[in-house]
Amino acid sequence: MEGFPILSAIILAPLIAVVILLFVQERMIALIRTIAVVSTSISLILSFYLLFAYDKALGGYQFIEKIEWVKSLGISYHLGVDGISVAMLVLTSIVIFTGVFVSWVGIKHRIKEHYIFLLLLVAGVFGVFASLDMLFFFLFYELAVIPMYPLIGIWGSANREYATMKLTLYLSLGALFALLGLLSIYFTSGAQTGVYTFDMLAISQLSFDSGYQIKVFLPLLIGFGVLVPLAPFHSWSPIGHAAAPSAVSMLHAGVLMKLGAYGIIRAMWLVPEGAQFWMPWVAGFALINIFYGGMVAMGRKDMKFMIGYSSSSHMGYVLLGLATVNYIGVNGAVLLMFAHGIMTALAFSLIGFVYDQAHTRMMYDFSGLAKKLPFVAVAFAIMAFASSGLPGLANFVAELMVFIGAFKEYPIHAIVAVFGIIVTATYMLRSIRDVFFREPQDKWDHLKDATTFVERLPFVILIIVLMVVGFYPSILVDLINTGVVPLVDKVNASTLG
Amino acid sequence: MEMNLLLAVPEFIVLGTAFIILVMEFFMTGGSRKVSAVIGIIGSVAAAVSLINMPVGRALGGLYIQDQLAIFFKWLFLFVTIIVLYITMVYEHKIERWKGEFYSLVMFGLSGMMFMASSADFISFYVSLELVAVCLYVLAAFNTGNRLSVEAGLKYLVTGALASGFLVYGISFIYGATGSTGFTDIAVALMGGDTSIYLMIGLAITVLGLTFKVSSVPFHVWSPDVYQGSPTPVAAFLASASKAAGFVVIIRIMLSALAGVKGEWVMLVSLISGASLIFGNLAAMPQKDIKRLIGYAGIGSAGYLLMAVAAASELGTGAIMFYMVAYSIGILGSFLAIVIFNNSEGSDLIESYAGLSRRSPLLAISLFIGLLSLAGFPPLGGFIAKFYIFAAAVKEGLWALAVIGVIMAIVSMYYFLLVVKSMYLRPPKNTDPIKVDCVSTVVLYIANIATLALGIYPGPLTDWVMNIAKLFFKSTI
Amino acid sequence: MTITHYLILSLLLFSIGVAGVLLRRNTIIVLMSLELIFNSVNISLAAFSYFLQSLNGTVFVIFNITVAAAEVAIGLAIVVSVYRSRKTVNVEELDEMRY
Amino acid sequence: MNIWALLILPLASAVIITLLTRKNKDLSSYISIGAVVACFAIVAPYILKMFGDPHMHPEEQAFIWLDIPGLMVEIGTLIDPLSIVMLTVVTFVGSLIHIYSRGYMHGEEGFSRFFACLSLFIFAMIGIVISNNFIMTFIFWELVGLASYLLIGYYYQKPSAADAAKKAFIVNRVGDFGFVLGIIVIFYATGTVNFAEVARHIAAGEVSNGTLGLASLLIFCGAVGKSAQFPLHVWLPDAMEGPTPVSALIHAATMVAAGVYMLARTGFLFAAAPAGAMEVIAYTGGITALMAALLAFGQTDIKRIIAYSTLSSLGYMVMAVGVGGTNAGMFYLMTHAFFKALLFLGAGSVIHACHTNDIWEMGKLYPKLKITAVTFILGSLAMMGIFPFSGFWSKDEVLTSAFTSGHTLLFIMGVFTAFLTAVFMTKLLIVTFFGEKRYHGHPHESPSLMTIPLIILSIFAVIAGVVGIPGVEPSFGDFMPSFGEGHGEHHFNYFVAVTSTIAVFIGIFVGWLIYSKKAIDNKQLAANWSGLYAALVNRFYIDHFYDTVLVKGIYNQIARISNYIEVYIIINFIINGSAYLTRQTGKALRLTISGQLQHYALAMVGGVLVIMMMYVIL
Amino acid sequence: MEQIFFYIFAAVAIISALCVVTLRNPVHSAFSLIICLVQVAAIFILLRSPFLAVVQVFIYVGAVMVLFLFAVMVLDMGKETIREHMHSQTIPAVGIVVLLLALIGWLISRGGITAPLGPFDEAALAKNTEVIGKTLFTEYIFPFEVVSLLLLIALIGAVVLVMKERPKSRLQGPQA
Repeated sequence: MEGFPILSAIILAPLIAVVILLFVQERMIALIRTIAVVSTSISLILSFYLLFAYDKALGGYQFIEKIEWVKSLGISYHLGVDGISVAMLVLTSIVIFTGVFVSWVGIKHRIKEHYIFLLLLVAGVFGVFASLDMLFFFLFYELAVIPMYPLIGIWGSANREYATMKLTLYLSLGALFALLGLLSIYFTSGAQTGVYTFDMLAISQLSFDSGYQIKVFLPLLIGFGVLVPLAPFHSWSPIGHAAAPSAVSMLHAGVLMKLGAYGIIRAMWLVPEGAQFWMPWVAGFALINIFYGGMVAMGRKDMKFMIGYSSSSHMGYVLLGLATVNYIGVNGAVLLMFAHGIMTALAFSLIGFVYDQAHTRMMYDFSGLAKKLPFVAVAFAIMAFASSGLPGLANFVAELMVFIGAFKEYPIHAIVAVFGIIVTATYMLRSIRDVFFREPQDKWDHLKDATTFVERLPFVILIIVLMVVGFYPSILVDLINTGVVPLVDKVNASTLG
Repeated sequence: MEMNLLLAVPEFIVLGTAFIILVMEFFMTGGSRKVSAVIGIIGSVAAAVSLINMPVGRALGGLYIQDQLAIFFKWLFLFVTIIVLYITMVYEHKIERWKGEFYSLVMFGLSGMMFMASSADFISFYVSLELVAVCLYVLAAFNTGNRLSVEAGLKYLVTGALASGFLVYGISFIYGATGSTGFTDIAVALMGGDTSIYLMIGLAITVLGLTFKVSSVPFHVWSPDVYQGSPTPVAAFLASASKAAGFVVIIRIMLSALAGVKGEWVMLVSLISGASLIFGNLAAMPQKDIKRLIGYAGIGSAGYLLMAVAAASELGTGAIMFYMVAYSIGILGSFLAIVIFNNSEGSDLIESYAGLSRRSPLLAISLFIGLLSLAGFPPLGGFIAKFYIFAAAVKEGLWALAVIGVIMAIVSMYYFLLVVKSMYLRPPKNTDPIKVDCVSTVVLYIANIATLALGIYPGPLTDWVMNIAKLFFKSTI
Repeated sequence: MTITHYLILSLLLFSIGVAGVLLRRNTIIVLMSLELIFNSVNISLAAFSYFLQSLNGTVFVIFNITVAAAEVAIGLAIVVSVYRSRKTVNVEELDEMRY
Repeated sequence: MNIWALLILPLASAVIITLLTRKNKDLSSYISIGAVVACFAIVAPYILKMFGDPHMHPEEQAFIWLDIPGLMVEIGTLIDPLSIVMLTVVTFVGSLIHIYSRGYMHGEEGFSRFFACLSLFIFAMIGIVISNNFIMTFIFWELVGLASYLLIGYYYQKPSAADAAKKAFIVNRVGDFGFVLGIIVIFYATGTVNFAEVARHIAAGEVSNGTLGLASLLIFCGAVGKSAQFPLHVWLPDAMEGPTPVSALIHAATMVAAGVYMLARTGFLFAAAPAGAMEVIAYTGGITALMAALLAFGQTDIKRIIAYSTLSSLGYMVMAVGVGGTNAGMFYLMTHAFFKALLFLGAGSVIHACHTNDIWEMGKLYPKLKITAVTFILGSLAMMGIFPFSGFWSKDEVLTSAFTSGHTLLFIMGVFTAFLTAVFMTKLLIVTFFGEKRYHGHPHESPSLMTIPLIILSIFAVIAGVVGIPGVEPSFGDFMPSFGEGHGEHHFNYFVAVTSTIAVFIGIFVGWLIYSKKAIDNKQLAANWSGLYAALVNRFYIDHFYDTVLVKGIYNQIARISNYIEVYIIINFIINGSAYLTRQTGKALRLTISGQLQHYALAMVGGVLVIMMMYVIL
Repeated sequence: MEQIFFYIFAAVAIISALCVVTLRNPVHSAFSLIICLVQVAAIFILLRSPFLAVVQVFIYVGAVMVLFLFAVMVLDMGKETIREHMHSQTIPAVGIVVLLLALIGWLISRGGITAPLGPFDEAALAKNTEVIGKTLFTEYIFPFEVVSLLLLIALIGAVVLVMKERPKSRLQGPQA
């Protein structure tokens, strides 16, 4: 596959599907679904190909593609991946592939439009992870955000109009703040070298004045922090999850939130000294995320809200890991991004599956569903245990690495973070007990378990991924590490003063 | 004194067309004047063609300047006018009488704008401005049977005249401070950068006077009412071409004539820009009428454009040009959709757009793309435009403005999304499809594709506008 | 006589004109006040022209007078059509569009 | 035979049952039983090898699981006598309990699920035992927790079972909180997590005393959770909601002992740790032992009584480790595994017969359930520590360690615990098997599938002490890794032996007096000591304290307050508030566009004035 | 001498301007405006621009004011029909105007001519009219043409806005 623009192909597969879908009649449901499945499976296969084709020994950015786009401004369509991005691409392709199947089951009206928006969204996400150009990075990001508006607004559940508006506005606000920071870097680097370019590879070679780096990191941090979501800018996220249809929640929590963390990683890469200066702050806020998010999750009765807040809690671990700026912590953070993406996708697909039948997500409305829905119960339990960091599932390794990494830099933070796993276990197990355990109720007799292939496939895929990574994390960590080491070295090499 | 009439051929073509339309009235019978519109369009196209490879230089005694900047904006005006004429054709049945004169006034207004773009002197600028203004006063009040139209016309006239008074008062002081009215002479006089009290007065009042044309604070007050009340094609004309005309003279005055005293006015323009951003966007939020909403949003847009002016750089100038193009396309597409919708439903209220996506996907998607482009969502043209403006602001270190701009961009997304919400998320009251005739369909498609293309592949246009900006700056210094 | 005298006179007339626009309810008088404004500007232009010993100002005045006349013509026409449609020229009653 | 098969077989069994043979109950159970028996078969040669060469060289195999700069984690096996002993216990007792379960669980709805979970448990438990590093230990440590959770929650439709499962997991998590931190501390102190490597670094004196103390206490936290030591003991009695074989295997013989095993495994750490840390461990064990023995009196549920006795025994083991008698602790662990599994299985057999857990609804079962009763009595005697049953030797060793190391108070506590144990075990025997008949229906002896394991276990309960009898070679102590001073030898202390034996006999006598002879009216006793009795029934209010003060009082309140902050302050006040404020500002601003032309003009002129003033001032 | 004239003209102009703004009857206002405009013409003469003065009188007094009076008559506003002739925002309006006046006045009083002087001194201004006439058709041909267009449009606009029906064109057939 030498010379084949594999990254572009990953991004374009869903886009081409969108174009094809535009010309397909709305009533040809089977065809529409097939197109969606085919396009996402192309992306899936290609991203898995990347996973194995990426030369770990070589490291750095590979599969680079570059086309001049706006010459006068130094913007180019510049793609390339390092270990971190490959992991994220794989995550995205898995989540969207399963998401297509979840929508297959869950979405009953305006199917064509739904898939169009869904595929647009995912093309944007792929683009973000593959971009090496700051402007394209941003453009793809927004491309991922816009479809959220109709996706939640049309196919969402309660309170969807409020939620989708809030979400869109927040995400855009964050993005624009980040854009200001990126622009500033663009001009500063241009002034320094005389060549104005948005090329991150080129910019990462430069070193800026440390005072400037400190200043410019802040808008980037806030901008991407909103997406993470960094407390106290997190409130868009749980309600967004809650209102969104399953597949969208999956993508939202599984992938979109990772964009923020990924953005922060990129910011660390561009302005290492700024990162070094602000990282203690990030760690502090991460702690708030972890503890506060966990506590709020514990007080929630609505399952989606619970998972939503738990996501913000978990993203706190990611941030804490990044804030450590050591190999172990950052590796852990990136792996956790992956693991949490899969786990939370599983969570939302399951909750959506139950909600679509029961029309409630309140834990107190349920009991004893394990009898009626054994498959769902098992899957949910796996999700819950993954979330609470049980070994054998991907999250454990990642969280452990974050703890180890964090303990070195911020021991107190690490202690609180470790305490967080108790909190997580509490609400996760409580939800299992409330929903799946205890006496079955007659009123839920009509619920059906996931029995067909299409219904089960997404759950099975996600669980398998969780387990495979959990059992043998090196499959990803070796890859991620190739991206993490240069990053950490770069940040640590810079000395403030 | 060279006359060099060749340079002004496009204007003559436009004026000629206007006169032809006027004269044709003597021979026309019946209600419809679509022929006049078509003639206007043909004339505009001819003028646009005549601009190709137009030599640059001064003409008509030296107060007329033809340069790349002028040519660019003239093309923009011509393009806008063509669409406005088309919108007027769709709208025509709402005009009770004097339809031919309507078209000819549009053409006259167009010629005025082209003159504005080519003005090299305060006198010619002022006179051209008034030419445009008078045409627009008449056009705004054109539907004398309609109470709102007349009210809009009167409000526009009184505020416009007041603003002109301020403007010309300010110009008199600039004249007093520099002893000349030609932009080049003023620039030469101010090269040293030293300022006098008269210049200060003149500068401040002139800048404020100029804000009327672009509807920014403090002379923004007319725009919501006029957008709402005047005939829709006129509102479209006001929102796009008239605003662009305002900015071309602002570019000429601020960035060439007054470039020497940049330090004096950057703060002033920043203030105006910030205030416009805040006022326009916040006040747009509670609006119920879509034309009014766009009127308020236009105030916000003026704020963005002024931000680029405040940046006072090549990049900022290029940004203004790009923004005007993207913005005009968005506005025109939206207004065409609004007119078609109004023809069918008789309402401009946002809530009446409920479920439009089910009734006419094309109208809905056109409004969706048009409005979101105005809001600055990527990958639409409006985003690249805003991006340029932020870039210009950040480059010059206008951080406070940039942050206000970002926050207000979010606010603008909010209110435009309210329209989108109504169209896409709300159920329709009735499900009858809204018919869109085939020419309109084509026009809407063109607008949508253009907006998308500007967002996805802005390269050629940016290269072009940056080149113009570069040339412009080179010529002024 | 210094230029300041003329400028102050011009400013006074300008202010009176503005006040008229702000205060009078009769649209026709509002238009008259606008004429006052243009006239005051003419004074200042002419004064500058005189004291600067340049002719541009004088020319400007000529154009300005013409422009003002044209505006008044249109203004009065609009006032007439306003009167026709509403039977009033009271500015305060023209507030069907607001907020 | 490859050692990895020990892990692979049970895991494969769990996976196969879950995915393939769930529908076929018999096949599922055979697979599961086959796996565990095969494991035992793998272990058996090692046992022989160990007896042949007590000081055998540890076998270590490993492959890299995770390797990033600065952190290398292996999945590895460490086979030395210590792990062989534990493997023996796990696979042997496990095999018996698997077989027993096939009878006991007969006809249950989730039969296959049960066996899948059992296999999962065996997998995890073996993982802990053969692990060669801290992180792998922790991994399997958590996995046994998972298996325990699943098995306690086996009857998930019962709210009490659901709650108990959750409680067990979370309480364990509290202990793990310390465990994880401990591992991290050790990792940073030594740069590795491999046991041997860590031991080497510690032996080289590279780790400061303070760090060692901290690390050992943190690691101990893990053991406190898993081995249900005070104050985290609360989950174990509730865990009896699970099926009885589970209680026998997990919550008596193996998993709860894993804490002790882990302490033994990381003995190098504790041996090097400052004395204060060891004191904490020892007293924790002592207090647990004594407290649990007391609490057993408050219970009427046969399984809970045994559960408290388990707690007490675990306390013993931990105490032994704490006073430096690691081998004593391990010895006790081994014997305990036999007799406690026996007791639980016996109890299961009784429950199987009577369909109740309440001992006051049994009585005079001896004639009906002869095999069960006899084996149960043997187990009880072992448990009480009557000469020459296995329990005697092991308990004696524990007490000797305490006594000889100078922990007189702990010794007294231990003896008193032995006395109490004797009393309630006597009570249990009398009330269950003798006295008047209180049962309903027609209890009959369990099928041979259940009784044979009982018999085999009872044999071991009786004779397992033989390896620990002083003078017998190879002695149990030889198997144990030795750290620091004086180990490997059994000091038989006649004073200790006599004291404890006397205490036990007094205990039996007292029990007999109260429950059989009725010389002392137990009701009267309860009335006279109503405060104490209430405290016993309510488990010293510890659960109550956790539930109302910690969980409802603090934990839930924090959650409530956080939610309050989230909903009212952040969302409603700050977020929606600012949105509202923006909207209202917009509404206010648009009021300036009043429709009044002259307001417009005024606004224009006012704007000019304001901006000019600002301009002039600036 | 000149000063006295200036003050007289200025005083009359200001008073008449005030009358325009304050008088109740539109006809009175219109006449006051005429007085004011004549004063301005006089000021032009003081500024040595007789041409401007003439234009002022011709266009303003002769044309514009007639237009005003005509409108007043057409709309039958011989007497003020609006009871409250002043707008309700009197106080803020006057306040703002006075402040603006003070601000700009203060600035003007501090300023002075700094720009280089042109060639048209007193002597040259004697031929003012001639020079203006020439430049209007040479240098200022562009604005001049535009202004002519402007007047044309004003004409069309006035017709369009005021005339109710299009007059039957002579060129059109009898039955339209």
